[in-house]
Amino acid sequence: RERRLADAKLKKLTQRIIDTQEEERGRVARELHDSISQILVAVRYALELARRRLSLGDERAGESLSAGIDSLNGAIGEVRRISRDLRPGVLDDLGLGPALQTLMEDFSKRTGIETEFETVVFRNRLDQDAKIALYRIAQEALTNVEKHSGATKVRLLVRGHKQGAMMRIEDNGRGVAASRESDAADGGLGLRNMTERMEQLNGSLRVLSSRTGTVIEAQVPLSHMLQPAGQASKKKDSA
Amino acid sequence: RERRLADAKLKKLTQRIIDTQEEERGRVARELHDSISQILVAVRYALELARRRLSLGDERAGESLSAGIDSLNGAIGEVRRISRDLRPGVLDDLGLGPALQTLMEDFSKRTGIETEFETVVFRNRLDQDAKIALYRIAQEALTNVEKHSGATKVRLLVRGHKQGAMMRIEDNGRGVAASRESDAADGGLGLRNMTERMEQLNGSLRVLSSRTGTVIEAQVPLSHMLQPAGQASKKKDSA
Amino acid sequence: MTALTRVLIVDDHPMVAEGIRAILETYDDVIVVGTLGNGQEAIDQAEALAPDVILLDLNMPQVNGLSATEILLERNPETRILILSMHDSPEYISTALRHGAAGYVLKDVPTEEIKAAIDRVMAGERYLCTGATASL
Ligand SMILES: Nc1ncnc2c1ncn2[C@@H]1O[C@H](COP(=O)(O)OP(=O)(O)OP(=O)(O)O)[C@@H](O)[C@H]1O
Ligand SMILES: Nc1ncnc2c1ncn2[C@@H]1O[C@H](COP(=O)(O)OP(=O)(O)OP(=O)(O)O)[C@@H](O)[C@H]1O
Ligand SMILES: [K+]
Ligand SMILES: [Mg+2]
Ligand SMILES: [Mg+2]
Ligand SMILES: [Mg+2]
Repeated sequence: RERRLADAKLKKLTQRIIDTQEEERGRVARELHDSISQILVAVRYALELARRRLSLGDERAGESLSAGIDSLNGAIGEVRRISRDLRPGVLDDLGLGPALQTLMEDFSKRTGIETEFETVVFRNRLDQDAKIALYRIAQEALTNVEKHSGATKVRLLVRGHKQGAMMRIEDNGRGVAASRESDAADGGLGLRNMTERMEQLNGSLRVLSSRTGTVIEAQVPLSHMLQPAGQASKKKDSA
Repeated sequence: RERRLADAKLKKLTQRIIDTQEEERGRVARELHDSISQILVAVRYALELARRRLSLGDERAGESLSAGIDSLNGAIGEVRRISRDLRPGVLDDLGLGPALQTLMEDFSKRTGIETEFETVVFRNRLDQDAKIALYRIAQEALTNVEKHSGATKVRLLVRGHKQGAMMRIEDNGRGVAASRESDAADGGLGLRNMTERMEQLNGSLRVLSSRTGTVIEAQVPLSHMLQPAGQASKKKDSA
Repeated sequence: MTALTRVLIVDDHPMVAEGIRAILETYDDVIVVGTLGNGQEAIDQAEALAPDVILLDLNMPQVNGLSATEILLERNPETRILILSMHDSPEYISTALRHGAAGYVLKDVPTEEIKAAIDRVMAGERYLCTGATASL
């Protein structure tokens, strides 16, 4: 019976992960359809009006043209936001450090919670899977800080070491236990997803929490680090 | 031990979902950033050129305006396509039948493979999870037909019955075994995902295949059917 | 008569490159010496085209804008590189400046601002787009 219960629970959690993914697809699809497409269609009407006025010699052609350009700018801004929410270009183009920096700055601006970001530059670079996993963990950890912790300060640290790399997010809030008590709903997917993401990399995730704050620490093993360019070519030469 | 296996299986499914989700996020983010945004700024440049020409009394203002409108139409089409690929609005707005109908029509247009769609209207409606699962299964089955079957015809049938609902996709291609033989790569995720999605609903998925074609049959149990409005309110009244 | 500024446009999206070209050609003091599709083409042809300013996209196949900036400046330190990008995050801007770019302008600003940016870097100043300076 116990086993059945455990199975059922796991199945339920899996269903929730599928649900979240489908929910995201649905949301993005709707944003594109209901927001972007509608604005663009409105721009087209404005431009067609401009064209008609132009051909009729109506001097208000410039007005509708300008109105079209203004709405178009709105659409460009929205597309930028949707794209960045899905996966920030900074992460792919400039790497984890700059992406986390941007994330922390945006978080601070949005929530008013003070942020501190520290990174110790390390030779071995993270591979794509590890970069994305750490970024998602930081996102979820920050969301939790905002939703549950009541913290006034959050600190993020990333650094490399001999066995791999480590990312730590610390807040000065009330801790998981206290927040769980006052929270009626049973725990969500956030912490579980973080753990699974790290297990998938053969790394680990630890949650340390007390009444004075919460620490989330993710460890990435060496197998997910790329050798620095110099070292790699040296190896090649000697081979 | 058996339970461990089941756990491992669910875990693997979870990981696969995370992987596909990240892959999809990255792809859509890039499509928006590298394609849509770029077309939209190009439209903007065309419109600003039109405005400049208009104010300079250059008669080619209309030309650039028209060029802008043309590119804008391209962008609108692209946004629609991305949105629909994520989640067709028809599925949410009109239900599974119309969504499958559209899917089949688009498939036929794109691939030239003849399609036949048949649905027996049934009183009990599928719940959201079941609708989405069946739609995803149909998508993947059609992708497989296109990629592997060499079929000239594909038929899709959905209907309700006493125990729930059933969807069947039949093609007249060379069958799974023949295609697997000639395929160097070991099987992908498609069939496994379909199976697991149905298991997740406590339903089932069967694959029947011979040299003259492949049949994929998904069964959804009654627990994922909503009672028709009339019946539900009757129940309420009597309660 | 004012001096002509020779501008080279490098962007992998032809519609964007041609769009800017058409705009810039309406100004009397600008001559567009070419439009190219990636950083490698820019490196190969910069010397022959002899631009004063290179409008350079960041995300491009083969050689991207950041690497191209370094190589182009190595070969000709006199060239002004003005990054033209969709990315508005301050991290891109500081990275571009570190690579030696003279300025950074967003693709979706009014085109007058793109022209103003060209004038400013030609005057030997730095140009950061209005949105970006606030967040730096
Ligand atoms: N930084 C934190 N400070 C205090 N409590 C926290 C913190 N992070 C998590 N918790 C507690 O742990 C619980 C589980 O967190 P988790 O992220 O798994 O779920 P959730 O945030 O409630 O829901 P979801 O992440 O699915 O939206 C939270 O409900 C909260 O009570
Ligand atoms: N309709 C079909 N006709 C013939 N062979 C099929 C058909 N559907 C699947 N197969 C065979 O079964 C194999 C497994 O299919 P599956 O969808 O699981 O993986 P895939 O399509 O190869 O990869 P993926 O779906 O992950 O992109 C295929 O490689 C193909 O050989
Ligand atoms: K770009
Ligand atoms: Mg959470
Ligand atoms: Mg497949
Ligand atoms: Mg580009």
